[in-house]
Amino acid sequence: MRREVPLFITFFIGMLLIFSVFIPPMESLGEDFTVFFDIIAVFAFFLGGGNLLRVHVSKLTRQKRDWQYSIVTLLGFAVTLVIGLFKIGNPGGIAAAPTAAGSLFQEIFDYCLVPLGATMYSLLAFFVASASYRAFRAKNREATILLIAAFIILLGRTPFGTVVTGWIPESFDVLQVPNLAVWIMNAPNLAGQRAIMIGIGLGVVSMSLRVILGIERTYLGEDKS
Amino acid sequence: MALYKWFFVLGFIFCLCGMATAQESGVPPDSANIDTISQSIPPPAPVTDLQAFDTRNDHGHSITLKWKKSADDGAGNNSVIGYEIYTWEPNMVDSMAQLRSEIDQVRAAIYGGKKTGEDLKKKIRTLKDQYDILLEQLTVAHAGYPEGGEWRLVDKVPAGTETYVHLGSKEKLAEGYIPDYTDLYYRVDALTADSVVKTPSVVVGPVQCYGQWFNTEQVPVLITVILFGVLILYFVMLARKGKEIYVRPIGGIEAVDDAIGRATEMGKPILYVLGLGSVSDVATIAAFTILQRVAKKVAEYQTDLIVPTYDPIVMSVAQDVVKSAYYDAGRADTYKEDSVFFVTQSQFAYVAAVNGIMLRDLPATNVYMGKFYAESLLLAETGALAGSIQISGTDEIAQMPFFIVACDYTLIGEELYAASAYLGREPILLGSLKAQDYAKAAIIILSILGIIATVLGFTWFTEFFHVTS
Amino acid sequence: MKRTTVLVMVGAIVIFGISWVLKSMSLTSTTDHYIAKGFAITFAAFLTLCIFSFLYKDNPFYKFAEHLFVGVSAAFWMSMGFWSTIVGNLIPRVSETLSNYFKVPYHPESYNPFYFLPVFLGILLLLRLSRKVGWVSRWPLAFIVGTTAGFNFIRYLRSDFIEQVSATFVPLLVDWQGIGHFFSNLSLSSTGQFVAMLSNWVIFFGVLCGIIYFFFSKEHKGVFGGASKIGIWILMITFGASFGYTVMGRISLLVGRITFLFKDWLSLIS
Amino acid sequence: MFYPGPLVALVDIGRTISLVIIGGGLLWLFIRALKGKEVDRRVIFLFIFIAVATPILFPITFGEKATRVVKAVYDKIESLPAGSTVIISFDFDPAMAPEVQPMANAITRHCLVKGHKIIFMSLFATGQALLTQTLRDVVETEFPDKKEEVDYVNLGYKAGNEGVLNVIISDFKKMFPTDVNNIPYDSIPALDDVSSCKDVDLIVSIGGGKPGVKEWVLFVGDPGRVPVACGVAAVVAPQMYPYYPKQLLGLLGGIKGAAEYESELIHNYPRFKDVDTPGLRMMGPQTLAHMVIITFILIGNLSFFIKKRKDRQ
Repeated sequence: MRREVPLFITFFIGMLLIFSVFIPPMESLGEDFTVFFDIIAVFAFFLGGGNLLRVHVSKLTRQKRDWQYSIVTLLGFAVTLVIGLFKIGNPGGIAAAPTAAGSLFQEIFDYCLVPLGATMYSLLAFFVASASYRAFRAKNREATILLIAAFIILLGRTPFGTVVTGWIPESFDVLQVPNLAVWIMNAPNLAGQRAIMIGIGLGVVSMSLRVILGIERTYLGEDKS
Repeated sequence: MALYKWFFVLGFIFCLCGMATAQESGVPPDSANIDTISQSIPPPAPVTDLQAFDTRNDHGHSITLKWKKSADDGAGNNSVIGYEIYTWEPNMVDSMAQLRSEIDQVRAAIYGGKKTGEDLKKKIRTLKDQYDILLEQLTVAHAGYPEGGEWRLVDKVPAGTETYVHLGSKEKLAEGYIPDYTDLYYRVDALTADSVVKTPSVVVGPVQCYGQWFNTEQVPVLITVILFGVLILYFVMLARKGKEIYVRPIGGIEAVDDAIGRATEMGKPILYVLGLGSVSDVATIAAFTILQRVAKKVAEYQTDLIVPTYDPIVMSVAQDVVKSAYYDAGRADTYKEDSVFFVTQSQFAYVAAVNGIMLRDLPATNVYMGKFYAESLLLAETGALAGSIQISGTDEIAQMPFFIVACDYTLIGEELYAASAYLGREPILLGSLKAQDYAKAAIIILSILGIIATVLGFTWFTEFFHVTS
Repeated sequence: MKRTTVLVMVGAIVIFGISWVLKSMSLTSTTDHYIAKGFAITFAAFLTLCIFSFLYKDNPFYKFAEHLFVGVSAAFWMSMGFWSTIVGNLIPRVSETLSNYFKVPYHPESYNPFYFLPVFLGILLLLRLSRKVGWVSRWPLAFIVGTTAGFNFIRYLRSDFIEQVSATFVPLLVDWQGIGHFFSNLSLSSTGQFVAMLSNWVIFFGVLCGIIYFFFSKEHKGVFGGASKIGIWILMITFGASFGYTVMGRISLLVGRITFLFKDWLSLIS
Repeated sequence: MFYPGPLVALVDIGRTISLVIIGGGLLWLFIRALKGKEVDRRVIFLFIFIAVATPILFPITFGEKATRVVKAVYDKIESLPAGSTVIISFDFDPAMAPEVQPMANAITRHCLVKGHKIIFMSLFATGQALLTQTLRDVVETEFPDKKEEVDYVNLGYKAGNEGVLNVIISDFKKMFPTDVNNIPYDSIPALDDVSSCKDVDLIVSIGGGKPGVKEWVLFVGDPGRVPVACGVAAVVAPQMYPYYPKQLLGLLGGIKGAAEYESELIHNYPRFKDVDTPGLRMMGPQTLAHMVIITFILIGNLSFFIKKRKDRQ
């Protein structure tokens, strides 16, 4: 029972959706199902929130390393949740969008989440530089190809590329760095992208079929009890 | 005043130019420009061969019209600037529209929260009952053509158009509702720059719309679905019978075992990051299989495993997977429930936390498998800084370069999916891998045929692959 | 705690305070809530700097920002999910009373008893917290996976697969006007015939070799191995090019943050 | 193309000093590399910081010209007749915003000045707030005569990723029973002629993640035969090339794409001469930072080869 029912559900629903594409009266089925999916996902949020509380409360009570910081997490979580769920400090009251302009929730977003998220993201600028320094070395043939392609594209995105290769006559102008960069993007890059995409497309199709047919079932976990 | 008129004329011409490209009809001719344009335009030739039929491959409530354009459209007098589509409707649709707007008003009153003392819900019910009664009479009223009704404008289309799909709503309370199995009549008028000079076509009808049970446009997809399904089933059966199937070694996967051994020697934990995918992403499903393998080894070697997750559902699945792996290894007693935990469902907060774990717990090995976005390099560079061995795998093309550059081993796209079959070594999984390879061979052959067809100019071959939906 | 740590902490608090006061003073003319606004901007700048400090090394400021981020973002998404999906999409379809309570438009005709199904499945999912009946939480899981497997199956087959294959049918001869014309006009001009043809040849054979690299059930030897080798080179060019192209975006993000610090916080630039 | 910018810059002391620091520092590292020494990553971080911060404090700008892929989007919007409906979908979060919001703003300006009706929406929960920003900073400030619900409508965010698209391709109202101001779908004049995505003349998806451009193409553009254009973060642009020009009519890639669009817009519509052009502004730091990274790659390889030769000896 414990294994068969989920496998049957997957099979049934999967098949239903595949057939709905070919049968016009069932077209809207897919739409409804995706809304269902989101509603279930919201329930899962609460599962996640519960786990977050558990992890940090246990860190706090057992005084594990860095337990002080768990207070910050718990406080931030509680305050934001209360403000968000009860729309506290929202000028429009309950009818307004939760992120209405001027609401406390939006302020939290603007002055706490945005700076944190955007700064975390912007660290990439530094990491891209350190990664190119560390890893773009002509160690072997593959690495050299990678390095050369990256180098040409980088040069092509600066006026420097034009300055260095601007003297190349028009009949050879594909060798000018900006043109070469565009050519690499449009020809070999396109080929590589497409090969990967076809492979992934095929892999997804085959994996989906395996899932529907119940061949791939790790995601259900094994039942040992 | 003169300037004002010119403004209109120019605007009108502008609109006409626009109509050639726009799907929507342009602005209707304004009364202001009637006297400015010469009224001496002769009536254009009507459209011919007007046909109306049910729109194929849909759920009904739609009629397709086809005609041959007027002789004065793009030729002859060249006076036709567009066409107007008319349908005949019984007069009772007015009362229906009236009822609809009343229903909307009452509804607005309900949301407005105004207390009128009236039972608004009851009122809506009464109105809707009235509406339903009218709806039932609609088919009969349509059959009464041409008595008790009039022609109504449906839409305008630019010159040169020869087809139109009158797409109705299937919601009976919606404005553009077209009833199925009801006699409908259509007419197409050829328009000129002068809004009074136009020529109607002959009336076409009666025609009925209805839904179909099978969408024939999807036949190529269906054929592919069946072919692919048969291919997979065939190889799975073959594999079940015990036929040996070769799978080429995949570098990243072979490295996993070594990396776990290294972690054990160093007495450091292993970090397994499942990425930002949800449980429905194929990459995540593949990542679970690899997680199962890693967890089993970890249980055997008695190393620590850390699995921070981004999605709560992924968290619960990962917990099950890890737990069952410990059971399999016979180490159920050493399974720690805290090893798989939820961090947060926000991309960069998740990264911030995982980066913290990397620098504080100093795992010997970081494994990144699943869906990754911008965080790929943030994680991989921090991991490199912490001196960990890093193995990654994703099907996000944009992130592959970063993993390739910053990690020791990377599974590229399909390799990640294949890894689960490779690891499991179960004949049925390997069988589906073989089927995939055959599909790839088919693509290569098709592409070569396609190229030859393109060179020889056989367009039907390439057209076949343009699937509409 | 070490003495330097304490000193740094105190220093940070003092600077924070000074910044708050100065910022509030500079805002007096623009807004009524200048004290709150001053605090908000200073706090945002403080968090920005906390995260940047990670570049030097892991430190208490980063830990603070990280933990705050985790807590706040988790709650933020939970609230958004509740308002947008539960209140926005579910309630108007199942309950008029609740719709009126939350002031969302309720359409009687959109009432759909099927929408109790996801609620039921959602509750089953929460049951995994129980040891006894936790196993039923796999039903919603099976539902989700089945739904998307069905979706993905068709979509990928159609768009990523069939469309991409048909896109590979490129003409290998572009503007072909005979072999003599081809050689007499041979040039490396980026808009010329040769380059256009070269692109198509590279695309066609690149895709073929790339696909061959992804063959799993055949040993990569001989001609097949050669093609697979070319395939991996093509992939390397792709990765190199993508990497190089991306650098630009990453820099932009840093520009955004530094602009925030210089403009909104320090008012160094206008 | 160089504008006299950098030359005039020499006059500016601050800029000169910064450029000297960068140049001198790189030279020093170069000499160290000749001796086969590696550079600490913090030094690299410092250089990137200076290279980016300097042009922000002391602006350096370079001229931009629209490339073909960007021009295609511009021309499409330019050629649509006034009154056409355009969807602009804000499929990005604050983290991506610096890169792609300038595109959203420029395209919004262009659509409004052409008299198109705009349907704003978002597939990212956090996109809604950014959408509000654009409405406030661009639409309400620069186009006070444009009325909400009449000339444009803000449908806001709906959860559901590609599921949302799956629904709105055939029925907008089902997914968006109201706009963000809780006005019922049928009472919004801007949406009179729009019942599904198929009624729209152009879809512009601005974003870089998932759900985003790819989903718009696969779930709406292809099946509905609606033209789709996009503005994406540089990181996803290479992935979008396979869709261009068949499934995507044009694309703006990264901040360079935004800068190109802005310069095209300013060039043709003088009224936008004084509006903020973050795209063009950001190209200065871009160029410097690229130079720094290129130099670091050279230094890295140099020290790598010298070390290898030493090892061999």
